[in-house]
Amino acid sequence: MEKALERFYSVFAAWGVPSIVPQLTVMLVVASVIILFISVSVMFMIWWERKISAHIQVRYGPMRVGGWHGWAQSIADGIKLLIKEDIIPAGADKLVFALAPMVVFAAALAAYVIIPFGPNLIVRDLNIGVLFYISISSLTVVGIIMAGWSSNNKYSVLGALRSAAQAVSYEVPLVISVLGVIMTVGSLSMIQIVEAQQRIWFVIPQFVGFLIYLTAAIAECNRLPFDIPEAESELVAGFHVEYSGMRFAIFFLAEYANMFTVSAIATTLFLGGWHGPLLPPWLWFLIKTYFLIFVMMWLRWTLARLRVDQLMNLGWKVLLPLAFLNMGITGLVLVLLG
Amino acid sequence: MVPLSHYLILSTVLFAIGMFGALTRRNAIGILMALELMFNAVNLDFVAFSRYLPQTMLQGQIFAIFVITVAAAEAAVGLAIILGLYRNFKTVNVDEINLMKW
Amino acid sequence: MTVTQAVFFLLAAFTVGAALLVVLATNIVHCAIALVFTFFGVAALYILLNAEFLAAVQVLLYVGGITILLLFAIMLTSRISARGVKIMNEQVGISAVVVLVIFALMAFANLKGLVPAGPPPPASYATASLGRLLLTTYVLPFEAVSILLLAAMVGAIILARREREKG
Amino acid sequence: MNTPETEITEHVQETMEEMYVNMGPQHPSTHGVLRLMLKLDGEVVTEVVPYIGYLHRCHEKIGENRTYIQIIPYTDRLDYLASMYNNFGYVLAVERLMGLQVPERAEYMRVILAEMQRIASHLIWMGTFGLDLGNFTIFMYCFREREKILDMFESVSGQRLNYSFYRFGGMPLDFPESFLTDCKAFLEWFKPRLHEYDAMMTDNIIFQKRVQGLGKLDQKTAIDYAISGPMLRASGIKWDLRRNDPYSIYDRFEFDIPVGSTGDVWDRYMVRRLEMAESVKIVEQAIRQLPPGEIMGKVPKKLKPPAGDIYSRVESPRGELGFYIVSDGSEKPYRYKVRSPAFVNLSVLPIIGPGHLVADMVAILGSIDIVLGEVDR
Repeated sequence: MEKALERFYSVFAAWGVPSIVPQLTVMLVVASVIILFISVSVMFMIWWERKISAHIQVRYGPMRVGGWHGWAQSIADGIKLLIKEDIIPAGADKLVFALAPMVVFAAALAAYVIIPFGPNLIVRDLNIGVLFYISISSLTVVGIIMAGWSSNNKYSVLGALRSAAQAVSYEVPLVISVLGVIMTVGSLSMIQIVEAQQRIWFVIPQFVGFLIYLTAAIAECNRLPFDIPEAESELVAGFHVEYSGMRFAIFFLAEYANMFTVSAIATTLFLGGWHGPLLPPWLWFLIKTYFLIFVMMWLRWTLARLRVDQLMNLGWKVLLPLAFLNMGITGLVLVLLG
Repeated sequence: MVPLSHYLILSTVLFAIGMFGALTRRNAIGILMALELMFNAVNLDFVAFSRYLPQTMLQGQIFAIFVITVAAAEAAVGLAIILGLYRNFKTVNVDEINLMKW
Repeated sequence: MTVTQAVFFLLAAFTVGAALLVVLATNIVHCAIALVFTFFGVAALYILLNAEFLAAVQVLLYVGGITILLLFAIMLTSRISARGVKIMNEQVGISAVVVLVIFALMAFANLKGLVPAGPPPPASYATASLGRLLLTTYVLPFEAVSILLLAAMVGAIILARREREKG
Repeated sequence: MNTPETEITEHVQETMEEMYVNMGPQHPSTHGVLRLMLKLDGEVVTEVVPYIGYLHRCHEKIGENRTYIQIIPYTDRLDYLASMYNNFGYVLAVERLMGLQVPERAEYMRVILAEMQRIASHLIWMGTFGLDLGNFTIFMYCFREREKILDMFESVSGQRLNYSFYRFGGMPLDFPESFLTDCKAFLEWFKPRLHEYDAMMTDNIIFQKRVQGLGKLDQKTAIDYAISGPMLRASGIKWDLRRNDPYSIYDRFEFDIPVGSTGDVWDRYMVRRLEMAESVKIVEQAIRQLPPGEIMGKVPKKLKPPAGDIYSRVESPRGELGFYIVSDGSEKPYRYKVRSPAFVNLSVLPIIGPGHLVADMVAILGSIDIVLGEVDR
């Protein structure tokens, strides 16, 4: 990979083109590939979620578009959203209103930089890998607050405030639950974390951490049972009440992209990343990730929504102490074992 | 390469902007934001020094971390004070909050 | 001009522009959003300076923590649709002069006085050594800062808590 | 004059610490076109004012201008989730006014249909209540069962929602042949489904934590506000008109009246959940005892009740559904008044609502089980 890139650059250098041109080209190509992957993956996930929810609820879900079990439904929906009229409410703050979905999507997109799909299939193996994801994901909240505030709607402001409170509270246990793994590996790099799991997946020694991570991750994604920011029956749709058409589609895209990201990170940290017998690594990675996504969908269609105060209690009084305990015990064991 | 002086000038510009904001803003939260800008300018200096001066090694970054921590504490307490002010005065404009006691 | 230089100037322009917006924008929420972009610009500069850990911390704490706190406070205190309010006080003129003087002084000091600007040493992987330094040489300030944080937390909670019995 | 509109304009400058939120008339969880003015302190509701009337259609005034039999289809539209019961209540009132006798078989048919209707109505309630709490799946489950009941009603009356099936002095049509077997099969199939709901709702810890202790309604307030139906029973008062003021043939059946203890949302949920099982019991007994024979009693061609008035009440799925009819001896009622349980029950919302979070408001409102068709009439 690296060598091929270098050869690619040297060809351009031989032609006398400034080095910025090939470098930018490579960046653009990589970014396009990621966006393409996100789009396809999200379309698949939406279709999948509709099928899963339908079968949980003794119905079929989409069956018509595309013939076989309505596989093209998401594409049709996407096209519909694309060609819808772009509505900006009269009382909205237009600039912020337009900017918000982009911020949310940018955060979702940036997180893909560190997802290791395979031994060489990673955009950039940053040495702060996990931390990068954690910090970039906090940008989502800013986007949500921007959306909620700029819509100039009380429901959306309430939704945005709830979302901010929720994200801030669940980020803390999320970070600390991950620490157990990082301490064991002694590195933040995603590649090194995966390579450390050749013999045993971290889900076994770090089971508590895994559970805490999963819970906090679902909360970070604003999905049921933690979908309080959007809570349809209370806040109508939370921060994106006023959004429609393309801008709504971007929020939707970002939400599902985030879902994929948290699952992929969980796979990397706890489920051994791309390790697995027989099948190619990238396939293993996708299988594990989509399994976690399935679990998230499963929970969503089974459980009721928590209340705001219960959510806070769970985050601060249950998950956080547990995460600290997990971290402490991990540290102790590491010291004792040398 | 970018010379160190570029970073220093950038940091100075940021600091000056922050200072101007802190001096002129009416909204207390705006002042707080301007203060954060100044903190950032200082941090940028620290990090730049730690990168360019081999003898300082990582001290610069460590100090930046401390500054960030203090900034977080400052923001939390500052905002709490602003909320308290707002509750008592129904405004967050500092030039209207000119009584020693209420 | 190398890529790094181009990136630096782009980021510098971005950061300064956003910072100007923070100070000059009329709507306080716009200021906060501009502040987010400033923080991001600074974080990107940190990456340019090989301080990746610090960049992540910057984004995590400033964007994920402080800005959100600020936005919270803004929503609690300012009217939802406050437009056309005077944002500057009467000291604009004096302030500008003072700031310009100080800026000139600092710029002069930076350029002439302090450092011989040499080329940077080769970058090294710093995060682990950063952690080691924090827990060995700098453990005392580290603990002091954590006590400061605790005190700040307690103070903030007490200050922000509403007096329920009032009424 | 402190109309809601002036209140809004007065407080539009409020900040987030205290603000007014209009919940409805277009809102996913107001179950129709109800508008709640919520005064919020952060997320805590400090004041609730329900505004009704968006669905008002002069039901009672129209009733004064129609003949007695013409009113029956209008009663369907009262509580459109329990049309059979509205028919039942109205028909019973007129029969009592005129002193008509109803044949045995027709009485049994009425009870079977009415209790099936109660199950269907509680099912909808349970589904939408689950929806209010964010559980979408239970909604689909409940509708699956309700669909079967509606199918059976369709086979009986030809209608799925607005049946207009009860007549003065009896029933217009006998059950179709397959109905009784269908009905038995349904009940057998339905009983295990109740445990399915338990697994999803009753035993779910999130659900329990969400609803326990919410919107407590003490006995005195409940009586003061003339609350009736499951809401009253949830507060611990064993009052069921089928027992306490038996009408039709309800005194012949054995069934329990589930009561709650604290009157919170959880109790209201449990009362309705248990009532479904009791209704199953009643229907089973009625099918077993169903006698052959006439289904229509002797009714004069021209319906002219003697001058006088009557207040007749039945226990609809939502509570005491009363019809007050004043007759001047003509073909049309002189005065026709509906005492709708949903309307009366809703009136207690400003008492039990405040002090809860917005999310809980939704749950409390859901637990009252209102149907706007009946609230606004």
